[in-house]
Amino acid sequence: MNFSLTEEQQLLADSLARFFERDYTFEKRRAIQKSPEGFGRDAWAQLAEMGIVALPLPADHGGFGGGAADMLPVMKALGAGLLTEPYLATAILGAGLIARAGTAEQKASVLPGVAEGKRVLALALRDAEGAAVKVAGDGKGWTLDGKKRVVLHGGQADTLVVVAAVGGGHAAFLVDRKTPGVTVRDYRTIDGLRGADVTLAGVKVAADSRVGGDADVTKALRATLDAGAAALCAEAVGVMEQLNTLTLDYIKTRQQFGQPIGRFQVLQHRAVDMFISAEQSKSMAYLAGMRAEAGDSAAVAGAARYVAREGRKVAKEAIQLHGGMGVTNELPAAHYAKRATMIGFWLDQLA
Amino acid sequence: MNFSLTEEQQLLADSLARFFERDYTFEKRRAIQKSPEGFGRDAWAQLAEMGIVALPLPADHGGFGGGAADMLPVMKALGAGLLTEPYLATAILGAGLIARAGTAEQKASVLPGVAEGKRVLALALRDAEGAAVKVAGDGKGWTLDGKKRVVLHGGQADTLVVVAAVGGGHAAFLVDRKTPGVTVRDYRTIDGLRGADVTLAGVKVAADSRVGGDADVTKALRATLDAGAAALCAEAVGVMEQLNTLTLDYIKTRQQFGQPIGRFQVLQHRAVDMFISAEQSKSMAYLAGMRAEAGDSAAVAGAARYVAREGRKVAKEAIQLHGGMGVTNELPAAHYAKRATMIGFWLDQLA
Amino acid sequence: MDLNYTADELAFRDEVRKFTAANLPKDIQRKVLEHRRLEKDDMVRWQDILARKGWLTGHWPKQFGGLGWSPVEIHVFDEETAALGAPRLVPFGLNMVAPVIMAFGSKWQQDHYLTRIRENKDWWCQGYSEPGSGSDLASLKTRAVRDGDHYVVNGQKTWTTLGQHADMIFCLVRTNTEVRKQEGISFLLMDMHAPGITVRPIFTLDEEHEVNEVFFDNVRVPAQNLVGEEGKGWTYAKYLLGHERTGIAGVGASKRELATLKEIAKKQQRNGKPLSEDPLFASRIADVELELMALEMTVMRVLANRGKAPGPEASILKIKGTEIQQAITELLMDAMGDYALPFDPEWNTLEGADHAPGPEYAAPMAARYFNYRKVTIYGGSNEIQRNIIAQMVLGL
Amino acid sequence: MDLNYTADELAFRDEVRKFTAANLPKDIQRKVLEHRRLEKDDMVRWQDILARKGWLTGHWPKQFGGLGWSPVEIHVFDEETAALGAPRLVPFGLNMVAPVIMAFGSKWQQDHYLTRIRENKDWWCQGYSEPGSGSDLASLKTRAVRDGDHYVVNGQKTWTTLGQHADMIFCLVRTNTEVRKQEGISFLLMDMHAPGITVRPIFTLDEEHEVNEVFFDNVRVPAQNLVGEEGKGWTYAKYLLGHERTGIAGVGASKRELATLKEIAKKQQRNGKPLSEDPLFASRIADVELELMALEMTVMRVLANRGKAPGPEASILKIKGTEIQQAITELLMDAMGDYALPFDPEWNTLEGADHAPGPEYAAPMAARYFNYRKVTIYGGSNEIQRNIIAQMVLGL
Repeated sequence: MNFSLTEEQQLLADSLARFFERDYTFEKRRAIQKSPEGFGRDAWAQLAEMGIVALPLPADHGGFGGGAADMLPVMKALGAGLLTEPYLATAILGAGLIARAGTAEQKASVLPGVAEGKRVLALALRDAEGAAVKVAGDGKGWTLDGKKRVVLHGGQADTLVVVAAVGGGHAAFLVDRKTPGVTVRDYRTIDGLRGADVTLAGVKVAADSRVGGDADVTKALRATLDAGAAALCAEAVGVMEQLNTLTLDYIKTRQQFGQPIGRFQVLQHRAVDMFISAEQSKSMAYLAGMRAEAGDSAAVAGAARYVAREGRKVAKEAIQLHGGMGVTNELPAAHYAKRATMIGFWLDQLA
Repeated sequence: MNFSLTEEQQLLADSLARFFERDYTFEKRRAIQKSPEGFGRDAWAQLAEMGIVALPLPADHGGFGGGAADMLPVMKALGAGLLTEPYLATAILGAGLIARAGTAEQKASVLPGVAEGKRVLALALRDAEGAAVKVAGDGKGWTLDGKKRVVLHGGQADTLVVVAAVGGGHAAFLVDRKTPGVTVRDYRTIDGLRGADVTLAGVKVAADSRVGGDADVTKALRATLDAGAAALCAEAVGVMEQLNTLTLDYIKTRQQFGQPIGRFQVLQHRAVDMFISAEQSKSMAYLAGMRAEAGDSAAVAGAARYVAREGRKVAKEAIQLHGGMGVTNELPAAHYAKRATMIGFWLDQLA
Repeated sequence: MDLNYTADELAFRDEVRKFTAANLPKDIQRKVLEHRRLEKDDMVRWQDILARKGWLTGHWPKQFGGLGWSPVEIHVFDEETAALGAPRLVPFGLNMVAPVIMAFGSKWQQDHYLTRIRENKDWWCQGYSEPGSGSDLASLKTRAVRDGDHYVVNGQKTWTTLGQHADMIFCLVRTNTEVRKQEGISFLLMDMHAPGITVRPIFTLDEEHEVNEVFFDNVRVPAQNLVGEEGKGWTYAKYLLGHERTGIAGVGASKRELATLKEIAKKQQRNGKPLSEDPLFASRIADVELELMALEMTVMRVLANRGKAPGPEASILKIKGTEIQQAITELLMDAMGDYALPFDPEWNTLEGADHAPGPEYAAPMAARYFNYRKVTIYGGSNEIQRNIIAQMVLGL
Repeated sequence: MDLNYTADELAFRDEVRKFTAANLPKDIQRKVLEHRRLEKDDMVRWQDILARKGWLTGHWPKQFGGLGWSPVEIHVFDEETAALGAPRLVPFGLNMVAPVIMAFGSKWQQDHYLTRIRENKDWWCQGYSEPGSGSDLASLKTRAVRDGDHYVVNGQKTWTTLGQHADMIFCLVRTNTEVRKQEGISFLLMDMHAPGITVRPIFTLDEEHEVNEVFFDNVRVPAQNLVGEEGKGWTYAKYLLGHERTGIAGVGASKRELATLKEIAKKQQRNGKPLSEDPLFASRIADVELELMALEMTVMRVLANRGKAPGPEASILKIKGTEIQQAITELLMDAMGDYALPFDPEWNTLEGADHAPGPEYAAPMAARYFNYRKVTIYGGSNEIQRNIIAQMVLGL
């Protein structure tokens, strides 16, 4: 076992740190979130330029074939930088399923564009209550009807990867967001990202848009979701660590009763428990990465549950230790806290 | 609403406090526990003398007809005094069922002796796994076969009140402990009381020993158990309050780093949470008493679950705050902690 | 010892229920039950209705125009109206400044301000906290300097709840810098419309405007608006603290929210079954319900002791009450599943609610969870409450 | 970054498993797995077996007769033997005094004592805590006064684990009362059979004899038994602290206990079904299991950093490891239902076990729960561990 970063991993982590410090400040992020699209196109281009978007993609389709050990430091950095762009949706989930289950043609036609930052994907996964996506095929193409709920970055995607239960297994379809019959109800999520409800009404797509042809994609989907959950665990750790740093800064600085409040033993022990939560969650993120690659979905689900719970706990304590300042929307800490609190709902979709 | 004690209730509480201070010291209790019988006969006589044993019994059979409001302060005092004698088993459970469901003859023959402290009862309630008590009747009498587990004070009782499931309902039988076929495996319990596994092998009892004749005693049994659970909740509160007092004394006295450890804020807040646990449990004990009388078994069960959990929590913290001293068997605190920890298992039998 | 309500108390409870059911405007009730934003007008309308009935100040002593309700009656009124979905009464005039004016105010202050509060004419807010003075309130710096028959006030207050609506503010100000910090503080009543006062919004985690910063730039306050004696402000503030706590447990509102939660848990699906049948979720609900049952009885016990001054034991009500409130907001959020995520403040009105994705009750839940993080911080953080119990009750 | 064991590490793990399965005496294993009392002879027998194999001191550097295991190998050995039901090695000689003697002891001490420890000849115990010095260890009062080529020791130690079996004790003693309290402490090796030493048992909550008070009445200790320099005892003790922590997480034993718990939960009935199918109980087990999975990885991360000195981060291992141990004892107790109640220390042997009521595994559980309350207290209470992290890691 060896937990040190390789030289390449370290370089990437450093350049990401620089990116967030220089080009993706808290103000920049707020501006992006207030924009109608909620998507920083130039930030996305930079991430592609740095090779971050290509990292998990297969090497023979414009990617770098990065595994769990490579993704861990990257996702942690994206968490620490509170990135709002559709990285998980595009590079890990959408591209992940295509890379695992797509035909050679599909990979060749979709993945290089993704790697270059030119095509954004979203995985339309969960059916809305009572509106499971129905698939009809006539040999020449497919017709999709139904509704997907809370699709991560569904409104920012060029191509939706629409999952449907089919004959005891699963199929997935590449659907251009602008296809007639596709209605995307795009909205903010309270943790600063975007989600969408996607309605498909008689949506017609070509025969070759079914991912992997007629094969059942269930296994590839499970592997993709596990990789996504592991990545999100690592991102959560980045969020938690940053939240702890901000909280420590605050309690070391904030004066009450003639001393920094961090001198009060009760707050010290609570800060210690926040630190332990982050450390144990980091261990769980390592574990999730390993186990996702080994195909142990149950362990990934357990890790996800753990990290989600600890993340929420850290967020609660961070707010409480910030006192009044903790409930204002002005401080970065508040935004980290919202992300750490809500990340469990996204993990639930995956794990 | 009015939470003040009446003059009679106050007098009784005061005399109980005096009893524990003078006649039932920690050393006395340990001596009783080490004795083969594990039963302080003279202490029992004193309690009977004071009218404590008679308190919950019906007024027309030598008792005082005390209700929940009367029992609360008494049980709290018995908890604070860590009484090991079979009060709950005799006065609340055994006598309670007879008072509620017994025939006039049964009440007249059993209860006055109980009130005077001359007859000790135990309620043999839970069947051992795979050994439910079977009842056979031939008009002239009853034959009982089966095994009862962890009967509170079963080994100290003169008369066992044996419960059995009968035809969709319940029957109960008065069984002299010395009846042929009755084997009582008496043992200590870790919280300083006594329990017993009771085996009944072809035990023959008279026709009139069935409590209440042929009537189903299910409802009376439920009411009795609810009253017992409520009483035990109050006892638990007495234990918790005493544990808190001892812990506060300790942390105010114990010096480390040049000051009493009670000056450390972390210990202060934990002592506060112990205090809150006891206060909330006290409220729950009041509630359990009210609801038991109103026949709301679900509420009593909820209260019991709550008090059991808080009792264990307080015990844990009391031990931890006592540091090394907390894990020795020498201090009274240790014995209160064991009682507070285990009381939930007894409550489980009842609620 | 009698553990039940008296017949009179039961009759009063029925009267409150009946009146509230008949007179609480349906749109306001719906906003409360559905967790939508309450506008100033909503709060004023309900308080006007109560004022006309005399119940706005039912808890005041008769000598000040109240009905002299007993502690149990006050509790019953608070809890029953809350349970039916009435907005919480804005406490700053009714329950905070009023008791201080009653006890320490001048005859003029009593006649003028108490009457206006009773008739729901003035909206009051509280000027205690400052940016540098939160838990350590006594370190406050807002300065009031006597100038003839006025005080000239300079400084800043913060966390001023609903200050954007306020006509009046009661402030702790420093009138003397030469003495021990607690002894240099005075209690001043100020007109929020006076020149030199600026109110600036603070947006909370849920992007709502509920609290404010209030700036004072040479604000002239007539000396007749000083309550009691100069330098005694700290004493009055502590007196007020003891009076603030009756409703702080929020049992009625928590009961209402718990009922809402149970209804929603029946409607929400989890793994193909109603969420209410999920044993882990059901057990989390049951745990909160038990805490609330215990707390309600604890409140009754505190009330029953109200002959004596309300003791520091009452800090339990703050701690447990707010922990329960937060636990319920958390369960409500969790019950939403991924529909807890979509968020837009626009959806926080009765009209906007229709535009939200997911079930109609979903949109406010996460925002509410974040909003309610405040309850363990404000009104003396729960850490401060534990310090109080440690020192005043446990003698540590 | 490589998140998996190397092939060599995997091979070593298999070797440890095989050897333990073949050589751990069955009666000892049964006692551990069934939670019965371990006698001195049980512990000595197992340690003799390991000593013959060289594994008792596999973790020692080669220069002192060890095998120079890597941190990962040490971890693998500890965890795999524990998982199979081997008794925990008595650490006082092997892991506590030995590193101090290696680093600071004289050549004579190294030759004499290290050899005897390696060959399992001496049973050591620890003389740190005193009645007045627990968390505040530096305030210790046991006095050692130089008298020619001896020290004369007077005072008292307490919480001396298994001191009743011990041949030797390493003690912190005060040799100078004139200097700062930390600077007046020396580190002394003492023969437990020397005149003037009295050992008095302390019975714990479970009525077991595991810890002791040790009294020193003019005990004469040869000066050659002073480790290093006079007055440097505190430094050596802190050095030792850093060496004590590898196994403190107890992951292997906790895994074993968790497996036992799961087996028992399948056998125990609750409401007519196996307890393992009770969703609330299953969820409590799952929570502990997740904590343990995370902790195991945290241990690996700490080990991987072992090039550097073991940091105060290792306090996490103590805190989480002991919390998990306690959580498992609690679940085991709860799994018993009312059969957790019957108690008799007589049942705590393989023979006595047959006399207990209830299922054969039930009798020790409550006693064990109470016994394990110690783990968050000893070895630097978890409160002290949190203080260490706050100060040394978080800079608070």
